[in-house]
Amino acid sequence: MFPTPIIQTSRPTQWLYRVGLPLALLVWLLPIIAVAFTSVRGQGDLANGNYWGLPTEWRILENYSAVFQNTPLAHYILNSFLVTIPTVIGALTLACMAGFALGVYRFKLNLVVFFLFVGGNFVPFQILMVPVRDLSLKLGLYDSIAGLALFHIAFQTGFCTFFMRNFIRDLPRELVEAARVEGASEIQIFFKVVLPLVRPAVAALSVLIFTFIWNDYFWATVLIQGNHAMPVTGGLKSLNGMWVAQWHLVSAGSIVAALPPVLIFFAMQKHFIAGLTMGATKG
Amino acid sequence: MARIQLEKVFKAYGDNPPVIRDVSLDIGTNEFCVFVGPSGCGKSTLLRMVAGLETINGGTLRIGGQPMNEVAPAQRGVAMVFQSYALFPHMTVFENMAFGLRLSKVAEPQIQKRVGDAARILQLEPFLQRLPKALSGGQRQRVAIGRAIVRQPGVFLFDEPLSNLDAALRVQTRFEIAKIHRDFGQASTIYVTHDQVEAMTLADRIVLLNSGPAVARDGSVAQFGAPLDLYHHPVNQFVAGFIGSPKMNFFAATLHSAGPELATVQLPTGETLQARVNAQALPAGAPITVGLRPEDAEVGTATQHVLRNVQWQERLGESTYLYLDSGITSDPWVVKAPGNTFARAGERVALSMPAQHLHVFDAQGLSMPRTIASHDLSLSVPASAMTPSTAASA
Amino acid sequence: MARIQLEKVFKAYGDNPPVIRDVSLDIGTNEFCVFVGPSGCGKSTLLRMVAGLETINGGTLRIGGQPMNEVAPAQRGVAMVFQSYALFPHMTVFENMAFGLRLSKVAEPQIQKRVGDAARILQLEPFLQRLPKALSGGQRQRVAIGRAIVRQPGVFLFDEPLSNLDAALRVQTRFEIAKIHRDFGQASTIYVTHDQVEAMTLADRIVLLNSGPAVARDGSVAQFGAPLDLYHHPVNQFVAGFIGSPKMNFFAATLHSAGPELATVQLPTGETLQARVNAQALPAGAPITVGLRPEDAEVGTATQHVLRNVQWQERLGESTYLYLDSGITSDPWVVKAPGNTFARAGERVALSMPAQHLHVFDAQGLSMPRTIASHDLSLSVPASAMTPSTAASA
Amino acid sequence: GDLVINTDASDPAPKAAFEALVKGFEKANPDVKVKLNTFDHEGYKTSIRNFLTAEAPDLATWYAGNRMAPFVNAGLFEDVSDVWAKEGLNDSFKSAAASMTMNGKKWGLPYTYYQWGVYYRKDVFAKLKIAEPKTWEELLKACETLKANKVTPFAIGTKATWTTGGWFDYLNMRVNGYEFHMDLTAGKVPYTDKRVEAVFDKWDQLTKPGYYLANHASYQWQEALPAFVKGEAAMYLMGNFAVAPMKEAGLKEEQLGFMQFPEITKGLPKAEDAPTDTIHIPAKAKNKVDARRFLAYMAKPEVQSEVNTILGQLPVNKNAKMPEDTYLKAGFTMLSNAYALGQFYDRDAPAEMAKAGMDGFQQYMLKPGERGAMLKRLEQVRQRVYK
Amino acid sequence: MALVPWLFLAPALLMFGIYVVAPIFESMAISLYDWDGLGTPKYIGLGNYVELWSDEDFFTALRNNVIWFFGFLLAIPMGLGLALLLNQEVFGIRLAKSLFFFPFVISQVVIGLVFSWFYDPTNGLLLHVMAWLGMDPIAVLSDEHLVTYGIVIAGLYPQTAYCMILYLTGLNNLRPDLIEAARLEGAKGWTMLFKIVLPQLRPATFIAVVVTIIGSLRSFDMISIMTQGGPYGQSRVLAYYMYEQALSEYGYRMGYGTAIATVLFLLMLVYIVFVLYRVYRQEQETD
Ligand SMILES: Nc1ncnc2c1ncn2[C@@H]1O[C@H](COP(=O)(O)OP(=O)(O)OP(=O)(O)O)[C@@H](O)[C@H]1O
Ligand SMILES: Nc1ncnc2c1ncn2[C@@H]1O[C@H](COP(=O)(O)OP(=O)(O)OP(=O)(O)O)[C@@H](O)[C@H]1O
Ligand SMILES: [Mg+2]
Ligand SMILES: [Mg+2]
Repeated sequence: MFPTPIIQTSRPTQWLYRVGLPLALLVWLLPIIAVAFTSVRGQGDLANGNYWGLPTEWRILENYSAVFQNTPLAHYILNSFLVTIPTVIGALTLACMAGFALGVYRFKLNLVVFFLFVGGNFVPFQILMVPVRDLSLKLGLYDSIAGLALFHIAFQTGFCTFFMRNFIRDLPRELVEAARVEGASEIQIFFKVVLPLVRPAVAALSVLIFTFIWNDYFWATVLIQGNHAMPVTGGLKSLNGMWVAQWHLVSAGSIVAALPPVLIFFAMQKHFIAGLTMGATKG
Repeated sequence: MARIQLEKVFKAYGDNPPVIRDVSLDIGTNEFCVFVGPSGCGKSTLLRMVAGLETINGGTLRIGGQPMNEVAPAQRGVAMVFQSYALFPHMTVFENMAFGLRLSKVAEPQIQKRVGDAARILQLEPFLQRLPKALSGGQRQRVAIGRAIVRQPGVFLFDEPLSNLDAALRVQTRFEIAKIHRDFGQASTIYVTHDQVEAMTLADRIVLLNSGPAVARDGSVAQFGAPLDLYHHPVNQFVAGFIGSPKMNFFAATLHSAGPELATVQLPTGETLQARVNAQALPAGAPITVGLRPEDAEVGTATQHVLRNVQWQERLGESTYLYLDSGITSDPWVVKAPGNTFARAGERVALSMPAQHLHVFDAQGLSMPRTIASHDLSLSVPASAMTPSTAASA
Repeated sequence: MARIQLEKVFKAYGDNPPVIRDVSLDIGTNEFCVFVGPSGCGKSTLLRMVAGLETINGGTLRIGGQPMNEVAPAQRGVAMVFQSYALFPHMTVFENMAFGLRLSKVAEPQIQKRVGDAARILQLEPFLQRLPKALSGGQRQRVAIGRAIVRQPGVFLFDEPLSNLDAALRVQTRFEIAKIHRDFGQASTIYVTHDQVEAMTLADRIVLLNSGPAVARDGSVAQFGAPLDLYHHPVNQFVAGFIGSPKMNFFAATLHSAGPELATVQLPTGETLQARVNAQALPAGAPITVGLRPEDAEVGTATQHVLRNVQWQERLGESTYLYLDSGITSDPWVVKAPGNTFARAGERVALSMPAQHLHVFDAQGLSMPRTIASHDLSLSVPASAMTPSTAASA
Repeated sequence: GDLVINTDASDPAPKAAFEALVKGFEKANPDVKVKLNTFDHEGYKTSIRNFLTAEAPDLATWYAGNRMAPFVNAGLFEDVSDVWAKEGLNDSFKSAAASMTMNGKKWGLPYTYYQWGVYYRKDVFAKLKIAEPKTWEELLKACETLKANKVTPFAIGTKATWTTGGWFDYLNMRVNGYEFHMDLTAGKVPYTDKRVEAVFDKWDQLTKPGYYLANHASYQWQEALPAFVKGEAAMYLMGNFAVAPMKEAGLKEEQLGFMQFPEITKGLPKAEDAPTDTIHIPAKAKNKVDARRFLAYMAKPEVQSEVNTILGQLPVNKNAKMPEDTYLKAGFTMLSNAYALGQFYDRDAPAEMAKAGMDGFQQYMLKPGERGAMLKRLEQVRQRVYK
Repeated sequence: MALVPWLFLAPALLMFGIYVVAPIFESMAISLYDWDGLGTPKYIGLGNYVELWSDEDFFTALRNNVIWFFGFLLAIPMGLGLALLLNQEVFGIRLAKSLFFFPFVISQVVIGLVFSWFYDPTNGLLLHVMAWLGMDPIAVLSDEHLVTYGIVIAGLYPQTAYCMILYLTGLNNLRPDLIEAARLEGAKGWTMLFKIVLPQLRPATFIAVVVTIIGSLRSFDMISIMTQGGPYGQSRVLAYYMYEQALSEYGYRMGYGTAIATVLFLLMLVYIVFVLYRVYRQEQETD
């Protein structure tokens, strides 16, 4: 394999690697480690400019409970879940159906429709901003969780369809044909044959979309105004305005906001990476 | 109820030249029909048209007498076994086999029974609760067959069902398929393969398909007949070359004279040979191609023979292949000699080319009729061997 | 300069049981050595150890007399052709063939010449500027061979180079490889295959590898010898069964009596047969296994024979396989009869089992030495065939 | 009936103020039920555009000056001149009347404002023997002394650029006077005018010697506070809202002083920045009757006092009670004597101009040398915006 | 039967049509109007585009987009480098890989906060490092020349992680026979990397380029968090500028904003067409 496995190299190289790797990791993660440390610092550290050393006092409970008690952070997080989970479900449902149609059937406009989804997936979403905002206003969905989720569903459908279609297309065609010969209707083929087989793709996508949506900031800014529906990214930004120079609170808030996708990433790492690469390397 | 009739069936993908042209076949109830032909000739296409997985662009398909062109696959009463097995990977063996029955709302006890029976026949009982991925290739193949059997269809369709198996398993499964066909009295079978041995050993009748320009000229069917018919009486040079392994040796010659039973041909090297064919349709001096199967040639002077140099030999133990300089083109003549034969490169040997084994083709590749009766070519086990006798001693 | 010597070579992946154990081979300059064996027996591993792609865990490898265990692959003077061809997909045919030369800084005109020569030999000249994906399987294979040739290595290594080709192309390329080996006077070749025909036809000597528990017991090498040696004088039942197709028929028997030239064996069915083997090492009454190749049996009463029922037949035209009820186990005896043989299932036939064709194995599977001279088994082309004669007339 | 009020009172003090207001109003008018919608302070600026056109409440908070112009022009606010007349507000709300008048009509009710001015470190001044500067020269002198003692004269954070607007407002109002400032923000004078240049000539005297906190563009105004609190910077031109965090950070009243921005052009009457928060009846409101009652209630002197006490800001009704707080008191006095009140640059100038202007001021503060190019650009913007 | 695929497609097409496809055209239409989002839009033809042509801020944003574009592409070689470093089988490597990937999972808002703090001129780590190196500290985020680079670096952090994962998967799928064949031919080190490995990583590179370029053109979050376009608009990119013009506190020029978006879209369209063309070719090959 490439590069040469480290086990096959000389002793000093091996040692260099073994020592260098954790060091590199440390440097790489320094920003994140710093946030983690700062989130447990006391005011004293901050006043003394101790931003980068070890905390002199560990105020884990104080800082984190301060974050939850004095701000609507918990509410923001709830909003994020309320936006993210329906989006994942909605986008995947639509994408499974569309991917099935595009992956299994040969019809004239197949490629055109497919390209519509692929192309749409790549547009700079700023161009959608004004019309989508107007549309949400007209539908009475502006500044509501439903409005944000609906948009995310629609937009993510592009990517998910692209992904699902490629995945379904790679399933052996014979499976569908065999089911057809066995007497399955098209709906039955969808539910009994294709859906069970795309479970890995669904898993991969849901993890991926979860992080995408959870981390979305732009649309939260465009479609949400009030605290009542603001997801955590936008919320963090407004808290940042409130906590000027209170880095320990900003950090604690950031950590809390980052936690769900990070946990999901670690729990579902395999799926996550599969999602990133499977859909992608097909491009 | 499961006779399959094709009438002038036609198929072209999009604007491409037709893949299938002018195919008319009548496959009887309980007949085992094998489609062979070079890769890409349309075997799978034709089979899939019968299954209903591919639309028919022209002509009529009847199954059991009913026109089927527009009928959905599930309603045709056919079951199909795919080259890739196409087992549903998320269902157990049992569920795979019961899938079609459940869809057609067969009662559960009935399903249990039918699947159980099939599993017994196919020795799949220990695996019923496993997923396909926990099975070996051969077992998967049997599940695929089982899924076809349980629906008790009128027609079995197989698309190269053995090509993913290794040699030993292939032989064994071939056997099983033949047995199943024999056991299911009513069903007809269509079986696609590109392996001649399978075709020869399984088929009641073989359909050999043309490919390339020959399709436009002669239609898709090159020859439709019993296996040994194709072996002994190929209608043209393509069939002669396709059936038999190693391939028949072909060489250019001219027709010297032709009688009703015997024709005399002259090789470019000057030698003349006699062939038991009726070539009276051709004028003397016509350019022809002569064919001789490697296994029909013999080293020695037993019959009419020519002398040739050995280029190379391959000794397999069981037999030895000699590659002789034909003296005509750079392609050597291949001769299958007994295993104990040994020849050095450059040695000159006599090659016996019996008249009754020579094939003659005209310039268009059409066969001249051979003037030997079929029974000359196909003999029963010698009578002597059938006299009862006790264990022999040396 | 390119003799390959292996001494007690050993290999185990991680903590698994050894894959290769106790392999000592001496492959001479210009020798063509073929590794065969069942899948997973370690053929590729052994080859890759020679190439330097796999570390050697024990023993010594010498190429051209130099110890090579620690030498980098590129320095061993070996060239390898992979089963997958391993052509660089982003380089043209020319670039593929020139790659190694460029890396070793051969002068450009020299590269042009060497690649040009190889391309001419392999008929690749029209394709030099194409990418591999625009070539057929056979052409790709030739490019892979070309890439090996241009470096003028002392050792050619082939790992199942033909297994991705179709039957016809396989035969043709096999030919080419043999020719290349003959043309490259100095180089030795190691060739891995699981196809016996390739092994038998190409090899100067064959290494048949053991797999499974036999490796631990006997080492990796089951037998190392000339192809017909393995065919006629297999050292054990594994070799006997592995070489030859269809497989040798085996059946249990007991030793009745043993002389220096001849042994008498008794079948469970009561019949006794004589075999030209020296089984004096075994006591009378010892359980043995008798082997008979399908092509060595004959229908008829020509020699010692037994009577058996026909279960089934397969008619290939060229020959007919009869499946006979052995009366001993449920495995049928396979007999290869001439193509014009015809037998109905259930018919009773006499099966002639010539004493000089019977193999006898002891309970451990070891062969009893056959008491026939090699030349009995390997005859030159009959002298009569060699007398000059002009073209025959019927 | 029901009365819906949308406010941007998401911060604790305003929120409490509105809750008290509603409670008082409901008590006084038992027939009315008030629904209070509180929006995020920042988000409200966009939300109001939406709800005014779509589903309007009966009352909505906003800002005076040019900020309300788009809504007035789009016909989204109700003319409440009648309330002003009926409640005699033209008198009691006189100081803010101008900023609520467009096309000769009143479009809403101002309910609170606060003063801007220079907060300074009494203790630092005392230590360095600096007296509270009354004139530009004294100010420059003070700066010089401070600088010489390694104290930055002015704290400022311009990461959010609006803080620069305060400086421009004051310099302009002190150099050229209130009328000129209003003409400029109304787009009547080019930015390339000599008088504008004159403002920057004065400003140069602060920027060029480095009298502002270094790296001010990296800080929000709050982030600049620590320098002031630690005494590393001695003055801070800010709105009164800065007092609370300053006190929170530990500054005592004896350390923290407040002064009016010094005089520059001699004899020029002093105008001050005093941003006013307002409340309006949307044109599409459903319950305008009760909304008017609410306005009337809100305008009462005692209500004004109560609310502004909670807010920590100044009541607009001049009959309201004087606040207790030292700084508010100072502010109240200052504003009462002010020649006129500005709303603040970004409320007096239209949004687009304000944005460009404040960006430009920030650029100028970072790169005083680029002021010519900057002003030229502002002039281009002005020509576009006011056409 | 011919209807079946359309029935399955209908919901997705409907949603996608309403929320993605139609808005693109709507945006283009709005860009021909002068509209503050309140009153009635006024048709001004190409007026907005003409204005763009003489708008310095627009060109600043465009220039910054170019910086983003090229700067962001650095994520690709850096990701490749990391991937090569990590493509080993030693104890704990799986954990190391996921930790290296970490930044990608975290919201850009958080990364933006961390980096603005990293650059903080009173106490940022950068300050300390520069002081330690004996250099004058720089306030990166308030320096008009450095600010965009500063944000790009913050953006590179997660993007590099992303490219790294793409390459790691690519490396995983290298054909070992090609590597071995090349090794037999005498290739190693850089030769192996450039002549054998990189060509095989082309699909990974392609997708890395796609996501990186799209990411660079969409860049919004970081700017919004770290500088809000400042100082004095010097770190704006088209995406941010359009937001500022159309929806921010001082904005509400819908027509002008959509005109910027349209320009951005047209730039991206070149790229989308290129991607689609490649997908199209691939489809032709696999069919
Ligand atoms: N969906 C399709 N669209 C266009 N051409 C097709 C399609 N399917 C098959 N073909 C073409 O039709 C011809 C016949 O294909 P078919 O699969 O029937 O061949 P085959 O005889 O089964 O070959 P093989 O032995 O390789 O399986 C081929 O030339 C193939 O390229
Ligand atoms: N990298 C490896 N790690 C562990 N086991 C291995 C590895 N490579 C091969 N093996 C095992 O070593 C044995 C020999 O493998 P090898 O590929 O040499 O077999 P082979 O004879 O070439 O088989 P085939 O005919 O299928 O190619 C197999 O059992 C295989 O599972
Ligand atoms: Mg086929
Ligand atoms: Mg192998």
